[in-house]
Amino acid sequence: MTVRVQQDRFDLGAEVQGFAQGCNTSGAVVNFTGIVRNTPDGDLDRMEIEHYPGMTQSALAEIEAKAVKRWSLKGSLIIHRYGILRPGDMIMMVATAAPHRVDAFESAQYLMDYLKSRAPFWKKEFTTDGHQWVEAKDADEAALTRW
Amino acid sequence: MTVRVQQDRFDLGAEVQGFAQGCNTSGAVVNFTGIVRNTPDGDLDRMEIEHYPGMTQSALAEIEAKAVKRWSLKGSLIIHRYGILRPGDMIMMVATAAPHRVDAFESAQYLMDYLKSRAPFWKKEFTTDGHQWVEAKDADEAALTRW
Amino acid sequence: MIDVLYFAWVRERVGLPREQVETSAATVADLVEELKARQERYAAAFADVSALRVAVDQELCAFDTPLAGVREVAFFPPMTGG
Amino acid sequence: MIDVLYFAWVRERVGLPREQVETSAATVADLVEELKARQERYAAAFADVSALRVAVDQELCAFDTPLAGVREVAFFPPMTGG
Repeated sequence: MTVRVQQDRFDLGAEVQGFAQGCNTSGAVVNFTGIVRNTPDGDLDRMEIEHYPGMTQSALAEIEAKAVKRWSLKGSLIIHRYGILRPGDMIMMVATAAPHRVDAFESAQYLMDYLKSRAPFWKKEFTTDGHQWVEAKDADEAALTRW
Repeated sequence: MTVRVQQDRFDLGAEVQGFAQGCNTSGAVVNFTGIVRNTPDGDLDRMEIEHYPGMTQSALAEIEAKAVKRWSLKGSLIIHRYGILRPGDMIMMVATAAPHRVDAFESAQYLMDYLKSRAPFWKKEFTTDGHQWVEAKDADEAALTRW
Repeated sequence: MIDVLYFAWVRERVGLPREQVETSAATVADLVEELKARQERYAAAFADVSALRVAVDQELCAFDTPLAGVREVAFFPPMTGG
Repeated sequence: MIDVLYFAWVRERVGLPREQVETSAATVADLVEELKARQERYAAAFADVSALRVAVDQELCAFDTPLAGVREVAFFPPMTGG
């Protein structure tokens, strides 16, 4: 049950390996990694991620605690970055461990759905032409209704 | 689009890191890792995984190709071990990469559901008391009906 | 005195990330009306409240949340984490 | 001549992993009947065909699959990968 909010890069391989080893009585480990995608035109210079320092950690911990309880997880990990990121950079990751695969998959999807719409992060894209805030998608809000 | 069937251990961290870096225009990367779980009594000595060498690679490649097509994946990876494994050892992993998270999650679940029931592997558990073949679960067969 | 925080384009429109506000507003919605009456930049930031979210003492809340005893209110657009 | 392969407990009951079988069976089901008639260990392995799966030339198939032109038939319990 770990939450980390940080500006620095994280080492995905080391994190996933360490998480899986620490949960190796669980049978099923799922990991999701979010990566800065370029625009369709390929003109993205950078993404700036702003967050709400006083709230971010506790909001993520609350989301995580709900998932841990609902799926009786053996382990969970959330890492989310803020600051300036370039195309191809990893933004965040979640990992979940459970005895069975369905629980590991569902809980990871739950974490992602809530992170998308309930964690206080905002993304601004800077292209060669200008900049704009990434808008929340109706589909992301709608995704919460299944839980 | 890679399938590897092997007796040797694999380096989960290096595989996931390499996969995500290779697919870093994709936005969303999902990884599932299966680990040898001990019995409820904690008396599992080892698991022996038998497979059908002539068929395994092609069966996995076929499952993967269907997932790649159905979800327009930007990348996919299946690694599955056979031979003698101990509790805590990693059995297999899948990874998928897509522009959006729903596709990465769904395709990884699809791969796992098909691997469970359509890839020619058989597991035998050796406990301090004896040994027995792991039986296929009705739930695993039923999981295929959703696709 | 309440700490009022702004994030993302709300921050950009208001022109600052946080300020202390002396208010007797009963609810968040009342506070919004007070702010809108202050200056054009607030009116611009709060023109469409349905496009905004609010956190009261770092918990997401509705706009009719009472402000009695509250230390911190934050306004921002829908979040885009993950 | 067809290569017949056995896996998992089918292999254990038959007592060998593979063998060449001279047969004129028209279908997989006919081949199963021929094998069962041979010896008790085959009868034990094939006692409940509903508990078995079959691959013909390395593709999963039904038991009524014709054997004309087939090189390899494999019998095994439901798979447990992943």
